[in-house]
Amino acid sequence: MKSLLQAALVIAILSAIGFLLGPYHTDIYRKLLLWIALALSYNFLFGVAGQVAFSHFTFYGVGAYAIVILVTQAGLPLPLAATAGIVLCVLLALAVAIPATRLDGFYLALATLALAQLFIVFLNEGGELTGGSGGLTSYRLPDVGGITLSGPRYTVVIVLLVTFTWILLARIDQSWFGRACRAVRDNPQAAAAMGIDVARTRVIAYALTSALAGLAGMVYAFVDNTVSPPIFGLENAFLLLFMVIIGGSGSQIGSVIGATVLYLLPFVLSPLIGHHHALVFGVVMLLVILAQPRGLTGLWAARPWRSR
Amino acid sequence: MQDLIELLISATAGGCIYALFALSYLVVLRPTGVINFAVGDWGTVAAFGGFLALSEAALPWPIGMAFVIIAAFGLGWLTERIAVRPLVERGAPVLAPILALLGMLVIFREAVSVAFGPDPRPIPQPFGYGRIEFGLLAASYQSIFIIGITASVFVGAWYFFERTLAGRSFEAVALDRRAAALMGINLRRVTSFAFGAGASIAALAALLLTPNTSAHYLMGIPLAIQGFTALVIGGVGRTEGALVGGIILALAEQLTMRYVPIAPGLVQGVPLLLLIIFLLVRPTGLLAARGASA
Amino acid sequence: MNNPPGTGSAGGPLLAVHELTRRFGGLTAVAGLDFDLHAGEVLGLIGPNGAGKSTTFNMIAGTLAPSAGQILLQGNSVGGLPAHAMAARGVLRTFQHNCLFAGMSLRDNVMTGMHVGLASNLLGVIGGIARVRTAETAARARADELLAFVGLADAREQDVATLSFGQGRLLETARALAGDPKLILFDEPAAGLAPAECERLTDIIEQIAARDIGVLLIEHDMRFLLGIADRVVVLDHGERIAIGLPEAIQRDPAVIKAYLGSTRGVPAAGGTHA
Amino acid sequence: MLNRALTAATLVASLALACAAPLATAQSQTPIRIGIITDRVGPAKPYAEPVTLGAVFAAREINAKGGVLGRPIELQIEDDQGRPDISATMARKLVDAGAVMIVSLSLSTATQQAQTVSLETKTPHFTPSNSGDTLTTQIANPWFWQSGPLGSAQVATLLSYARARNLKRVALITETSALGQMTARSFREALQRNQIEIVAEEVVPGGATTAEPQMQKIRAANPEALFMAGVVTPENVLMLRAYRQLGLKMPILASYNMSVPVYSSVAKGLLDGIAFVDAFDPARPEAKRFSEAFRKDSGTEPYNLHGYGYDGIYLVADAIRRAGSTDKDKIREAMQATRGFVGVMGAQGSTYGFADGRRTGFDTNGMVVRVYEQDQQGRVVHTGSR
Repeated sequence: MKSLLQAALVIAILSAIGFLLGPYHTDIYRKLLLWIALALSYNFLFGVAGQVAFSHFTFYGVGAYAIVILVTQAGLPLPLAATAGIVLCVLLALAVAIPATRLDGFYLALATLALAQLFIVFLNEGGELTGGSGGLTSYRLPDVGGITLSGPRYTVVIVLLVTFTWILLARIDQSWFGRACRAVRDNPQAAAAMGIDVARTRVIAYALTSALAGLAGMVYAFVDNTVSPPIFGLENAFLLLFMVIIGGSGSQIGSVIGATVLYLLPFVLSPLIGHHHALVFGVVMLLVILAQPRGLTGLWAARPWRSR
Repeated sequence: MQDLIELLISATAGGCIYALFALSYLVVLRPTGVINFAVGDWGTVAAFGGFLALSEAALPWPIGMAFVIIAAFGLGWLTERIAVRPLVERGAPVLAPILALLGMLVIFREAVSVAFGPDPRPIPQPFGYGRIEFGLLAASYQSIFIIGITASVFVGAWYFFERTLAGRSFEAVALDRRAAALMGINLRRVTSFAFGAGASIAALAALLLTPNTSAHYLMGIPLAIQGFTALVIGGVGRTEGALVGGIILALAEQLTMRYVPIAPGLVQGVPLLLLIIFLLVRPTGLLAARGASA
Repeated sequence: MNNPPGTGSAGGPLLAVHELTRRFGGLTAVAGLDFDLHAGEVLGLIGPNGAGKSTTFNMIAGTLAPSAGQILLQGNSVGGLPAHAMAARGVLRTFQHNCLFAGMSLRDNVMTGMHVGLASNLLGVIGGIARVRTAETAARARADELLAFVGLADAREQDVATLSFGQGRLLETARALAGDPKLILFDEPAAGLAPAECERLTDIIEQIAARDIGVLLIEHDMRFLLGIADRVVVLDHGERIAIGLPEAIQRDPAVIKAYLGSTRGVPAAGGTHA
Repeated sequence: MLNRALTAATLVASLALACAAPLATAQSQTPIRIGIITDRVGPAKPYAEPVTLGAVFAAREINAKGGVLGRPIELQIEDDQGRPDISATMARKLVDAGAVMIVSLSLSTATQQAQTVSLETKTPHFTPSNSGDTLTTQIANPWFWQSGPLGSAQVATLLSYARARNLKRVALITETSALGQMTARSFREALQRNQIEIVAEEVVPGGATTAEPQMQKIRAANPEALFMAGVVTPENVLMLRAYRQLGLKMPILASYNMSVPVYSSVAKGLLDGIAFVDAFDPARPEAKRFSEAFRKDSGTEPYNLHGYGYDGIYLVADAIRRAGSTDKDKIREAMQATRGFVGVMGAQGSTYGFADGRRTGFDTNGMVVRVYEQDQQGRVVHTGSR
């Protein structure tokens, strides 16, 4: 009951912000929240389950394109389209993960690297279906239950997405499954000796987080009512990895901090130092890891003035 | 038929570039367990070094090349001192230096972009656009130059790893750092040397490639990805795996480009698809490490 | 607890190994091995280096598949099952070099050992249903109990990185117990322990056996092994050369010859259990 | 766990609010704010940088001559990092900051996404440099105009130049950037319309190390000419190198990307005889005057990309002047009413204009063809697409 109340409070605060901000800051806020949602699920995959994959933005794209295509081209009702999009993400994730996660090491990384590039090729060559390199645009979110979700109301949708992602992953992280994921990350052999099916755990973690990325992608599709290939490429996948690392991999609050810092950094620095902000980004990244491999949350935990 | 031979030679040359980047990964990976994605951007920095030495200062090729490769050794050494050693000596998990090196990657790339601007810069051709045609054999001098240099680098690397005491000590460090330290192997020196050598190999690869393309601040990531792919295809267990992996990757790319009759935009997806299938069928890479089956 | 060989406390043996064989290429590491183990019994497995101890251990733990022969757990064939399936059937193990889950507290390490008992539908976890929460609470209490059993209760909130090697071994034992084992496999548990820690471990292993759990030990430290084992199986070159009570084994000429390769006797079982 | 969520939420909120520091804009002689979206770190940087320099120079010149409507122009330049989502964010920032017009100088896909903002907020939005044909067709946005040389106009100019050759069988090559793909699409459509058979169509992927397989196929298909639609320099250099290496001889007809001067250094020895479209005629009086003024101002030699940015700002200033106010609706009408605007770009005598409700303003007949002589861009050899 108490946790339900807290969740409601979080949703209320985050939504209220959406109603207070002007258009520019609303836009930053919405896209930041989407990055946070992605960072949370990627954190679970990379930080908790220890899998290096570059396909998170691919699933973000699959979700985004799927819902636009299913709603505008196939004419499906929104709930059906959303369900189909999630199913598509899960199926694709299983097709990649079942073979690739049998193995240790960087095979998943390589397979997803190839998948991410293949997806961009597919988007560029998809003809009418994907709109080619220009993507899809000029569509609108259908009304949901007679309500037009636009402006601050759509910000509430994004807030719900983020809180849903947070709660879901926090619950899983603190359950037997979260412990199994961490065990598999730290020592697959010992995990197996505890009765944990290592391959199965990896596959479930990958499919679950990929589906969450797809869900976030569906929400993204109606933020600017435009989807185009550059959003879903490898550059953003690397940025997401950096966000999770900077914040402190394995920590949900770390992912929020990492996403916030790295997303806002260019906005703050660009007016001050122009294009050098990318160089500063690299230096910040290096310094944080050198100071504390567990990122900013690790730095906080190890703060020297901490009272013992 | 002449077309095929010509293509095989040019693809082999392209594969040699991938192979050198794979070797750069491998030289670092062997003793430290660190996968260094900054290899591509070592190449970027070296390419702009090549621009300064060969285009601006107009040094003769062998001298300019030697100069850049030696400077790159210093760059690799510096990379290790800044991004790896502090972490290793604190006993940080092996992922930490990998991530720190990703930070270095961004710093290298952006430093080049700040220093040289966004436009590509030329690297002169060592042999102009010359070309051999002899019966069925057709190839550019540059391709033959690339293949020759790469072959000698790999012979050297193979000899080093398999036949010399110093090379064996790399292997020993890879197997067990503590045991290696007990055997009197200087871990620091091995690690420094590995990074220096890795950067020199990446620099060489960049100097062989950029006369064909040009030096560009965004060139690093694709090379890092292709080198990594070659490494995994060949398998990390054996030195020659990097070479085999690189050449197979380039052959797959270029033969599909040339001969697979599907839409031109989609052709580039074929090697990626082959790669995914390959991983499923042969997950340990083409050449398994010796003794890995036991 | 000292059941005579061959007679289980409740009918047949807990673990029975028949004609167990493992080949690596042309090399036969284990050849036609036979032995059985009863609930509540401590069985030691010894032999010189390369005798096939670890191979046998790994086949029973499920990390290696047998080339031939059978492994029966309570009469059911389990040979060739993967490690996690063996654990699910109540065969848990410790590691020679501690394999703790870094970055987790002691309690979480032990709770990870309860995976099989706790694993349920993920949707229940996401929904936060009462049954899942009750199970978690119960598991936490049980983990604290087990930590108290091995004497680590005070450190339960700490990160495992703070533990000494010997404490790590104890934590591994608690973690294996968390999986409700029928059979625990100890891989050289005394290696690297100080004498006092050895004693503590001996004590714990005896208490475990007293709970009717079967214990299989492979060990180099003869004093430790002979002091604790009810029976001993001796391997050499992949074959069983002796089986019996520790006292008998020490005097067996074949064992003396193979194990020591010299005329000196097997060191007498010493320590607390001589 | 939700406590932490609460902490996180508060953190996000306070950071978001901290960034919301209002932009103080009150000034004595309120300038007219024109927003510019450029790419300072992303893939469009090599092109966006000179275009932006040209735009900045134009604003300085206009202000030196007394500004527009008696008020100075103020350019607010924002960096979208070549990322479409951030381009839309920046468009919102500019609208919030009171920009009367948004000028996009970044990637085509970024401009596309920024259009969703200009359409929604009814803000005039203009790109003087993007040349993708789809920008005005994919989204029906009456607030958006484009005056870059369209891919379709480029290929029309090349075909008009090559008419005497009576081409029947040609090859087409491009690379995988979004603009390279769009340009190739325009080329393909025009060739098909003119009943010219494309006997080989090739793509060089980004980051490739060779273009020899593609050029071998072209050699095997033996076309009468090769159309190059690529816009990324390293890939284009690979194509030229493979062309030379494999001993190909058919004439090359290249997109306007080949007019960027960087080729003279990175493709040295590979350029002689290549015909390329340009929107810049150095002999045009306006262009001459611009080059001199720019050189005097900055000490560097401008080229065509600077000209796009320069013309863009003058065109916008002209529309605001004719609108007589900074009312967005009036500016929209004035933009659409632009006719016969004379800039520095285009063939001699060509002008910009959005006649007949079109929102693409480059004179389809205003491009020229130039041919490389050794490594130098030669004279104009052909004008127009008729």
